[in-house]
Amino acid sequence: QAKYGPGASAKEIKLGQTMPYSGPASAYGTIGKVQQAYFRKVNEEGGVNGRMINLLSVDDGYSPPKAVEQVRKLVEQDEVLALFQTLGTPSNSAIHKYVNAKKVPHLFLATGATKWNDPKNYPWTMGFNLSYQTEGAIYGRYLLKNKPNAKVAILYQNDDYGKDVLAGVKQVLSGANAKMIVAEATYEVTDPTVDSQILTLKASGADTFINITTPKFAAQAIRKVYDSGWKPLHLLNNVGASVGSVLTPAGLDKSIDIVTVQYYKDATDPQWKDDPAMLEWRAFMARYYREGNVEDASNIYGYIAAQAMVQVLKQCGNDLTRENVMKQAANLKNFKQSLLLPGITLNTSPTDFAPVDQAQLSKFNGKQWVLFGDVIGGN
Amino acid sequence: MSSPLLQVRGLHAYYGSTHVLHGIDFEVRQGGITTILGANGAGKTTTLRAMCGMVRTQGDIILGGDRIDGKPTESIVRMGVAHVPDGRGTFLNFTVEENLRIGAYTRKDKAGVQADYERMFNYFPRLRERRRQQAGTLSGGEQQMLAVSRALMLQPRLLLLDEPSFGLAPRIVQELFEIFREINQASGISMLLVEQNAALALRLADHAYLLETGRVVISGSAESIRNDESVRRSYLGY
Amino acid sequence: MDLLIHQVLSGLATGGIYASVALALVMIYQATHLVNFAQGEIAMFATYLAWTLMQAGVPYWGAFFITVAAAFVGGVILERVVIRPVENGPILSLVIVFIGLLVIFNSVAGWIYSYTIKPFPSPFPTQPLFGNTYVTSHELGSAGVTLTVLLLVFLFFRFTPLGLAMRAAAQNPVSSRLVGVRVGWMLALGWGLASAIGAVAGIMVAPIVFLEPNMMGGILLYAFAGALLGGIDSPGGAVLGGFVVGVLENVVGVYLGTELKLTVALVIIVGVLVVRPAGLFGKVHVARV
Amino acid sequence: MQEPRAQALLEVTGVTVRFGGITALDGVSFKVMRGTIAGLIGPNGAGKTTLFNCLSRLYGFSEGEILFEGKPLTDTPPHGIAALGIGRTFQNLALFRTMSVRDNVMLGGHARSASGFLSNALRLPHVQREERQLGARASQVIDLLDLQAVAATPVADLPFGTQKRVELARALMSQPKLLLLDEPAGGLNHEEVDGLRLLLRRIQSELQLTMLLVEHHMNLVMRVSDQVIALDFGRKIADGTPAEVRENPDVVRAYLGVEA
Amino acid sequence: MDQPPVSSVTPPAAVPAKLRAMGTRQLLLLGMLVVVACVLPFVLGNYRVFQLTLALAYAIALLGLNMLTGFNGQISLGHGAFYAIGAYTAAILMDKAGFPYWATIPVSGVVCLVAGFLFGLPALRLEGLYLALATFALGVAMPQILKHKSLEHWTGGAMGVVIVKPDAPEGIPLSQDQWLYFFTLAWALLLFWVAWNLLRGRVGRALVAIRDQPIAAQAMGVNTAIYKSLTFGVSAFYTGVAGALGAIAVQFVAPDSFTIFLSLTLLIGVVIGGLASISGAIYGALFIQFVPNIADQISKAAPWAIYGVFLILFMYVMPSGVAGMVKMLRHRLSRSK
Ligand SMILES: Nc1ncnc2c1ncn2[C@@H]1O[C@H](COP(=O)(O)OP(=O)(O)OP(=O)(O)O)[C@@H](O)[C@H]1O
Ligand SMILES: Nc1ncnc2c1ncn2[C@@H]1O[C@H](COP(=O)(O)OP(=O)(O)OP(=O)(O)O)[C@@H](O)[C@H]1O
Ligand SMILES: [Mg+2]
Ligand SMILES: [Mg+2]
Repeated sequence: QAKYGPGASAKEIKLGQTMPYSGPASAYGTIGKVQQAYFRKVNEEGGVNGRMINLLSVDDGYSPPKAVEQVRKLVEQDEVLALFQTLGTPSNSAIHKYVNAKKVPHLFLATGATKWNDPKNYPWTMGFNLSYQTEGAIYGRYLLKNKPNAKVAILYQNDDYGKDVLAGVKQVLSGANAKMIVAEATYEVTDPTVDSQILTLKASGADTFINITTPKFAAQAIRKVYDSGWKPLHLLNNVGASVGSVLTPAGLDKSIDIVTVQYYKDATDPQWKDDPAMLEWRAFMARYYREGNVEDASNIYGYIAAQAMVQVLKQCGNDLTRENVMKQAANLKNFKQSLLLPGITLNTSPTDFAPVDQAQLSKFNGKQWVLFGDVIGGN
Repeated sequence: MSSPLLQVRGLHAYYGSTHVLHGIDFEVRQGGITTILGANGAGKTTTLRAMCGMVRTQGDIILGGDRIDGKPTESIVRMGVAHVPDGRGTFLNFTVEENLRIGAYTRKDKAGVQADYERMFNYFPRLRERRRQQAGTLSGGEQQMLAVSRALMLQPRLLLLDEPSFGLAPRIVQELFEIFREINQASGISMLLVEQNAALALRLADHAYLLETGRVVISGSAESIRNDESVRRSYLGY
Repeated sequence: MDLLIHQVLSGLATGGIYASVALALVMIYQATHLVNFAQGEIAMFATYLAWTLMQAGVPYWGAFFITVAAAFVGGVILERVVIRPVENGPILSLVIVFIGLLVIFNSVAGWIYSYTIKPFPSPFPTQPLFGNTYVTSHELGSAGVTLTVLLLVFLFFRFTPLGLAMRAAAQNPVSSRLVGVRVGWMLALGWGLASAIGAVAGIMVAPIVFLEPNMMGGILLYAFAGALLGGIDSPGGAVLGGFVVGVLENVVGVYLGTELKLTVALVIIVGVLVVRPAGLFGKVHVARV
Repeated sequence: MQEPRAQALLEVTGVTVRFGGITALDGVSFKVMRGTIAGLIGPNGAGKTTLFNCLSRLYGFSEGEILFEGKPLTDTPPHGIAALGIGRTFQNLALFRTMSVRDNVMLGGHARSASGFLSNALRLPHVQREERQLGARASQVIDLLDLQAVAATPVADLPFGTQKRVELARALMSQPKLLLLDEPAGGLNHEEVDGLRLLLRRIQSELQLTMLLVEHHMNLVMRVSDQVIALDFGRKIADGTPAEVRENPDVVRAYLGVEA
Repeated sequence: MDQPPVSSVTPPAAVPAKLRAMGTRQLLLLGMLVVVACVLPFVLGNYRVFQLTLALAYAIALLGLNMLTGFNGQISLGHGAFYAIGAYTAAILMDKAGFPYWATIPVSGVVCLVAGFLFGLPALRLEGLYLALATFALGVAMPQILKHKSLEHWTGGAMGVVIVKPDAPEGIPLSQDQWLYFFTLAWALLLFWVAWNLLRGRVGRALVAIRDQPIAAQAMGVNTAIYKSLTFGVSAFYTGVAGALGAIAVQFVAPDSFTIFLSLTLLIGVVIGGLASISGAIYGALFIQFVPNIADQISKAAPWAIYGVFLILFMYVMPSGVAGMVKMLRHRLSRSK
């Protein structure tokens, strides 16, 4: 006997999300588009347990008030079964309380803040990304282990994301080790370049550089570090580690020996060129999302998240109530997605609302990322 | 008798939906000077504006055989019509010199322009003193001199003068009308003159029209108008 | 001290970016007495055109000149088609149209070209000049290009009747028509020239900041500030203003921290303007009664 | 008790104004007696409007002093001049172009009313009273200047001559003691100038106004003024009765021309 | 020329019909509008009511901006900053100082009044584009200031502040959304009434006079400096109240809610609604509240492009805004009768 909550029926499962299709963060809009494309594919192939997925993806312009409005529309008027991958820390913060009060599954948020993993207080909200803090902490531990006398300079984006990664680093480099950080600089997304910041950091005498920036600024920073003759140990955050859209523009030769943390495959990294999962993804892109850019890592990220969502719905079987969706979401057991790096799986439990909490370090060799060390993290 | 340079028949003019001129006829002889008299608000300025396409009109306006009604202002100007507008139309942020240079914008003869330049300064020595001054800081009368000079720099066939004596000292007014007479005689420039100093205007002009609320009520030679009883009372004061 | 020199030089390099866009703003200001907020996005779009041409195999300078010419024509068409219907409307209506254009160009560029950054080639050698690490040869070269354009703009406004007519049309359209200036075409010409200058700016900026739809977003504010700081009716002042803003921003960043460097730089600029309301080199136009 | 010597309402002593190299006013001194009309004449650019602008405190002056009712003007900010009792019109029209004639005139009463932001926002009873009084007075002034027909028209749509009258109305609305008129007869025909002359006289006697009148219309100046002052190149060249000034050879040469 | 005698003494009691008072027809229309506004929340879903609440808050902000830009001629490209200050003041007072929501509104307004007035003082020296730059800079800088570490304790930095939505007072059977709607409506009515008072009398004339011809305004006794900076203050007051109301409705404030796009959006609202028009604020608010959603529905690929096209088309059809259009139509209608 099938059970249906709001937004679910024998034919259809309605999901909702807000995306910045307009406004300053419209670069991320592609995540929503690739997910719509993926669900189209799933539907063409028969849907999930015979039901079509209908993703209502609406624009919030990266503005929290608009997100509140749109989410209320999705919940109250469209009556979606669950929210999926609403994007951005500010937007999700704005609806956090509301969706929990309304008991709407608020799944796989497209943001890396740590606070989404709080099942006790917010049992209806579950993040997705490797949390920014976790990533920062990995860099911190890496330094403690490999370069305990490092003099660290940090560049970070002056927003929740940058501050979160920074917090992760500082969480490890605390106490006596806090002295290791000798310089910090911020930039705004509207800054034309970060050249000036790099010069300041270089002048601090640091021998290690933690680069917490988004693609454009990552590329600028890599180039400027090299051009200014600074030769630090360069730790680059995952957001800016795409071979195709960051390292290539910056100059591959200028990127040698950069270290990053990864958890899914980089479509522009030549080592995955013939990887079957990557070939499958490319075929999908060519068929369902032609206008999408295959160099854009967001299109891989969104694809993985969509697959996770489908997995949850599959697990729900015929019990498509909000309670069950939440229950199944909190019951991912070693879900393997082939675009994740080898050895990395998605895991959740009623006390663990962080699907991705594993990652691996890798170093750039001038051509491709070379994974090294073990898979880190996991509970 | 030579054919008219400017011939206007059944001219109506409108501001938005306000009907201001109600079918007026008049002409300016080739090389002649015609003056339009009328009370405050009669439509004199509007008539001049109509001549160069600055207001919406109906009716025929013929300049030297070509219809110019409905043409854009700049095209009419390029056919040799210069206008000293009411309010002077000074380019306030330009210097005096730049104002004169822009006045000669349509002319190609560099030497002639240079000569005219000097001529203007001879007409109005005051402007020479102020040649590099921002025109917006000139006194009212100085700006009026500049407006007349700017129009003359165009070397027009027809000069439209909207109260050219406005704000000028009596001595300058006399000189100005001398200049008009001289220009008219020397280069045969025709003029359509609106002037509150009717005595002066009628002395300069050969023909005159009296406008009342957008209609021509009296017309004739300047001579005959000067002797008209009602004109005398209202405009000449004797 | 070494840091300061580095920062000043790096500030001059970014200042060069602001200067080139500021110059385009001055151009459009001279022609319309307005600041076109879409100017940056037009430049960005033109740069994508150059990129497309180069992808199609057109050599650098070919793509450069085709783009500049196309930007000119595009600017003229934009004015005649999009702006003309509101030309005589209230100024703020025009500003809204500019904002409309801004979001259209930005959004369409993202749609066509996606948001991932693209490297853009420089016509200047990749080796740093004289082996220094202070400024790249591209930064020097593009500053040279900006100064060349400045010279041309200066000569245009100073010595050609067309330049005079353009300023006249912006200042007093009614009187301009009365001296035979074709006001509509002057505006269109102004848009054309501003777009062309914008295209040059975009092509010079893209190698530094990378090509992407939002590349001009932040720059526009600084360019606007630079143009006003120098005096919006003075091409030379605007270029200088651009450089000053670049240096100021860097120096503030070093001494007061990066978090508020934009804010502090803007406060200083506005402060200067409060003292000199027409900018450093702008002509003070006296309004009298 | 009346003082033996009639008191000067306005006393200008040695006022000098320079703009860069130009000396627009050069040590100008004169007095205007209460209740009289003084004409101020002089060639274009002689400094007449500049003098008005000094009286309105729009221009500062480098030397000299201006006393109004015996007190120096420099103590008063530009926006305080109207309240002191100096009203003016502008040579080149300075009307509020989008506002109706009536609103322009009402604004003329700004200095004679006092309600502020807060009381206006709440439209307290005294604000309503004040508005009513202003409105009534505006109606009178509009009637006086024959502007009833266009009272609701935006001034930008009016012919020049009418706009000049609106300026006069606006100035009268401030109930000035001293009225500065900068070429009020501009754009008026003979008959209209005559009307203006009678009007000025009437205003002057009924409102006990003192006027300083800049005008190039000699007929008007000479007939309406009690005193005429002539400037040339910023300097005073004559000061006396109309008859005296008219005969002054300097005035004739610099200003009137041969056949004045 | 025989005119009635001029007299400067008090006028006769008989005053010509009050030109500026509302006609009965207009009063009726207004009454109907208020009735409709009161009925709406009972026929619409909570989500729609919430949207209307936001629109009302915007209308208040637009009215404030219109006073400054439309009536007084001072262009502001940065009014989002005052909206932000209002919103944050309310949020912080509720979150940190335990203020009841209703008490935060006037405080937010007053804080903005002071901020606006203080900003308006140096801005006096700036005109046209220069003022535009200064205000633009304010709008750009505000998010950065809000997330600066020295204020983080109060503002919550980049994470913002979450606030609790108020319930209807005991005994009033309204949902939270309905209650907040009426609360906002009450403020809107009050502030529209105040604006109408302000703009039709002595102060309003002075504002417009300053815009049209500042020198003459001064010569007529208007203290332009005080008027301009006070207008800045009052305008910021309105916008701040709107920000506070908006924040309570959204239950959240963060720097990203108040980017420069908010400022531009407010300007768009003012111009689309109609410059120098009180009713324009309502049209403009409806536009900025609802049109972006329409654009989003038309195209996910480039909703901004659609929005941009809307903006341009609106300006073609109504160069003087919706209010200007309405006025023209009314004029036509009354003429053709
Ligand atoms: N821009 C305008 N909009 C509407 N009506 C106007 C406009 N300009 C003038 N009018 C009207 O047209 C009529 C004629 O005005 P016009 O300026 O031609 O008069 P005029 O004879 O030149 O008067 P004056 O001697 O005062 O200059 C007047 O009734 C005036 O109200
Ligand atoms: N702001 C200024 N900057 C430079 N020069 C000025 C300024 N204001 C006035 N002048 C000059 O001062 C002189 C006096 O001007 P003013 O306006 O007082 O003359 P006026 O006597 O009123 O003349 P008119 O009868 O022509 O109106 C003029 O030559 C003018 O060019
Ligand atoms: Mg006229
Ligand atoms: Mg004068």
